[in-house]
Amino acid sequence: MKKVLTSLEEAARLVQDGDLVTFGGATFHRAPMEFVRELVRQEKKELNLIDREPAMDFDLLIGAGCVAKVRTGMLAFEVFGMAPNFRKKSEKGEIVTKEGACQPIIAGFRAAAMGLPSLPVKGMLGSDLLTISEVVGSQTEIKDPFTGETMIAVRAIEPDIAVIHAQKADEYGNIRIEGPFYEDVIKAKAAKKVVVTVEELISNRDIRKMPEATTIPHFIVDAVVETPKGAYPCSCFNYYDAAYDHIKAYLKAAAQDQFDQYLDNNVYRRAIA
Amino acid sequence: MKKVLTSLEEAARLVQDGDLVTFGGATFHRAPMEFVRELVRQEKKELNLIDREPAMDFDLLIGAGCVAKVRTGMLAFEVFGMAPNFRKKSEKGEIVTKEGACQPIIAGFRAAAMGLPSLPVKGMLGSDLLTISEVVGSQTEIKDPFTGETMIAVRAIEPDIAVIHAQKADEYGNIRIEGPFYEDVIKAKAAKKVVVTVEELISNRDIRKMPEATTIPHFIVDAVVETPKGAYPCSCFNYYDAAYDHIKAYLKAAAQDQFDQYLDNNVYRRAIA
Amino acid sequence: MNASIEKPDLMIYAMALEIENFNTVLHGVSSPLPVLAMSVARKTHAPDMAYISGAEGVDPELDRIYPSSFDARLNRNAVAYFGLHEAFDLAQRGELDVMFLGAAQVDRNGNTNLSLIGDIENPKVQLPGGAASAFLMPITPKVVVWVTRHSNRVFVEEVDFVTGQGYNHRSEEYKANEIVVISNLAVMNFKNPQRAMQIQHYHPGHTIEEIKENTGFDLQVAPDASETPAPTQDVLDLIAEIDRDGVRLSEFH
Amino acid sequence: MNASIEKPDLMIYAMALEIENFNTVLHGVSSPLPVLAMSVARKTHAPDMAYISGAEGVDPELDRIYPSSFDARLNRNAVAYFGLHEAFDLAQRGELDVMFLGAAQVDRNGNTNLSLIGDIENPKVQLPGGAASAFLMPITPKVVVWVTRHSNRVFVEEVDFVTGQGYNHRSEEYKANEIVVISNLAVMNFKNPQRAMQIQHYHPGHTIEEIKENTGFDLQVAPDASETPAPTQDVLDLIAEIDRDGVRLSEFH
Repeated sequence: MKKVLTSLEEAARLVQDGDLVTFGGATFHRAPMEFVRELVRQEKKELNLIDREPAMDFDLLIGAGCVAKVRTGMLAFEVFGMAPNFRKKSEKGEIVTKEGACQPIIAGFRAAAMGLPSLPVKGMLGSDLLTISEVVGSQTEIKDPFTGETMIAVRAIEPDIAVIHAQKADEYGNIRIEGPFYEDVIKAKAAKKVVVTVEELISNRDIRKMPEATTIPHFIVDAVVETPKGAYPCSCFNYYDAAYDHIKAYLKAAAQDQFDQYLDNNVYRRAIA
Repeated sequence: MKKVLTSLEEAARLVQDGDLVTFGGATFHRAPMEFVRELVRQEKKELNLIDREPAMDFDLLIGAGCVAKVRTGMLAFEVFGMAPNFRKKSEKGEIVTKEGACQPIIAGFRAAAMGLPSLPVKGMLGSDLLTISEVVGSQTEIKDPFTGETMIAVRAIEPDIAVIHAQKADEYGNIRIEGPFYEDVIKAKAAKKVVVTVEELISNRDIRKMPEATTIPHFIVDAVVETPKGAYPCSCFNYYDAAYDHIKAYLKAAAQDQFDQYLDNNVYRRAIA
Repeated sequence: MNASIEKPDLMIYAMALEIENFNTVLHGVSSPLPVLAMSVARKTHAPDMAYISGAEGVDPELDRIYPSSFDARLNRNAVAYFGLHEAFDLAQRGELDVMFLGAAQVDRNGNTNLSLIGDIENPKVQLPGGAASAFLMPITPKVVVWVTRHSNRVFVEEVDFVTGQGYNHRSEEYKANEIVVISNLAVMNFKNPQRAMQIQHYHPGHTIEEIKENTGFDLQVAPDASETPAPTQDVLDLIAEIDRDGVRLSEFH
Repeated sequence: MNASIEKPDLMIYAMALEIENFNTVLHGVSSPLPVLAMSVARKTHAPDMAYISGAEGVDPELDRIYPSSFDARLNRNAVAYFGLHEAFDLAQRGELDVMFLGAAQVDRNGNTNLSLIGDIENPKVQLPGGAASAFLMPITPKVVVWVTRHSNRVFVEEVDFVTGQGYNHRSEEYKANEIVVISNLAVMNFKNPQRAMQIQHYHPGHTIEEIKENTGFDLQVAPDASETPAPTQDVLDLIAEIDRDGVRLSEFH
């Protein structure tokens, strides 16, 4: 096994401007927020973001001007309402966003994870979203070769990089996710590069005591970064809950045109003159 | 949650003559052998057996005259050699067996588990096995609608019943498999009916203490049977190893035309006059 | 009739009644009302239902809800984890009986819009996205659409964008699947030959006329239309206990 | 040359040498020789390889082998479990570097037969089945085929049935992938313009003539053909320790 332990700064350099990027977690849970903040600090540009149901991770990058395109099933802040930067910039036409369905994204990740160019799904027919996807070239109608049934072929989605925040890992990249996995294992298998930030490092000896607890094996992981509180203000199961007050403060800042201040205080951590 | 606890005899009655049947486990490990013996005692007929790499479970049913058709990736007794009853009856033409590849069987189970009529796979092209499968109608060449790449579409395999031997379950059918899963979870999702024999019953309270350890949730399980030593002479991880001596004795009996005696002693458990 | 019952609780109870015992039911993101409805159903008429949380827990011993419907605390003492991709496989197998979906617009044929208001090329309002709607609407035996602000801006003649497929945008095979729309004023379905939205139940304190006035198309009325069944005090207490923070009110502001 | 070395150990070492460091390697069923070869490689020149066991353990601390290559004890202290369907996904992604496969027949073009001897409609001999061969042979960067009984009944002009695809039965794209055949007499590959099987190494104590005599077709000889490298005493001790029961001999009886 090869050691893959590195620094947050080094790991974030694996992300190139224009890359197709996906993150682990869902809405306010186990998103790799500290890594996202590092992407902002490194001033990444023209990122192409894709995920099933992201929230603040995507909106923060959009607000910081790192994003050119977004594809999600839904991008919102749960009961707190709309994603402010996403809504603003997409309505101004500053970012491209068209499709909006979960299953084609999940199936696209699964196709890539399985090494297939596409995967059939049901549903979708009759929705204007399918029409858009057919134009974009991410979905197309097919007939099953055996039953003749109309299916929707979903094109494989192979991110340039998947970044996942997990609870534990060893220095070789054997990853333990505790609680819900979301599509994190599928994303890790689908992506060209995989970076995992973790709450704590554990020994390879400890990993070997519970192989059934290893969610992602070392040979598909490119970098591991020890990043305590790495999901904050999102939750990390068994470590901390979502900081809903911080999330509300984020929304308030965005609503009151104080987003730059939010970035200064929470991302750049610059002292304000 | 609905209670699904029942007896071995009742559970085996869920298998109808002529059913398409698959078993959990692989070769000499976690095959539901006591359930298999009950199928012999209930004198099932014309069973259509399918699995990736079975061994004694299939050969025993074949030897007892319960089987009309067999489809496997490989059916042998590992380093002990050929599966005696399988070889004898297939060479005599008493059972139909043609195809022999693991991936199309795994992919067929996966298609059914995903609710898809078929699933594409790579490889296979150029093998005489593909030619046979095209005649049988289980595989066919397709072009990927996006890349034009030649793929093999594998027809979904939806067994009438999947029978799995696991370590633990509660009375509602929440199943814990310990150690390797093989395709057991996929088979459970793919099959119309699912029977699980287990080494021991545990309380729902204990299941709830470790949800991450539940491999198959109750709502896809139709029957649970407490069956200690239910895999014998196959292994059951954390409970017992494979009884290789028993397996060798089975082969000896088959080789010396004493298979009926083996059935009397080990299946019917009749005293011999 | 009991006009004092909070609209959310009346809606939650009506949503709960759409779940039958032994059903397999899933909720999605941003779904306090579905979470509460599923919790009520389990504790009342559907004890054997399979409860699949959007937070991925199966049959959790839910004790309270949070601003996020994916909060891992919603999985408290679950019997298993079941990922969304697994739940979607179940749906493709036809084994997901009931799904709850939201909507910014709904039209007479049951089409829903969660994508955008105005024109696709430059939308007036960019909505959050369709989530599971385009996938699950047609293939799920029963989809319950909930709307917390019944007005003729939400209930429109024709949606600006078809996210979820109504009866006029689905194949014959899927026309058999049921759509139920539950708003803060009424319970509506499409159980008529034209598959046009009709009032099945009007909430206590509201008249059919009032409901029709607040609907942007000619809303039908079922011959056997009746008042929406009111929840018992036990149900109201259960909802109040699980949602002690009043998360369910957020959609009504 | 060291004629005293047991054939299995010489084969195991030759098989181990086909694994490069950082390779991801899988073994299948009934595979004592591959299991031992992978174990030797990890302890010698390929410490960073990813070892995926047919028993589903990743990088186990293997201390001994058993009559079954799926015996769960082979997963001792593994770092993870990785199912065969996951390993097959990896292969479809082109990320499974090396696979070991058996064969009852092999021909000059590298086709293998594990299905049947004689006629498909009524086979003279029903073989156990192709397992992963038809799937992995063409798409895997390197397939190592092992044969424990080098004779002209096994090495035939043309196989009775093409289970695993040789160079004349695969698409251009897959012709780049490598086949290596390791028998109890020699190490053979297809590194020539005709993609015809050739001797790369002859085992100590065996001549090229003897090997050609025991081959059912005109076996080529690589210009740089040389004697098969002999394992060191450390390697021999390691094999003897892991296979204290002599399971590896079973294929040679």
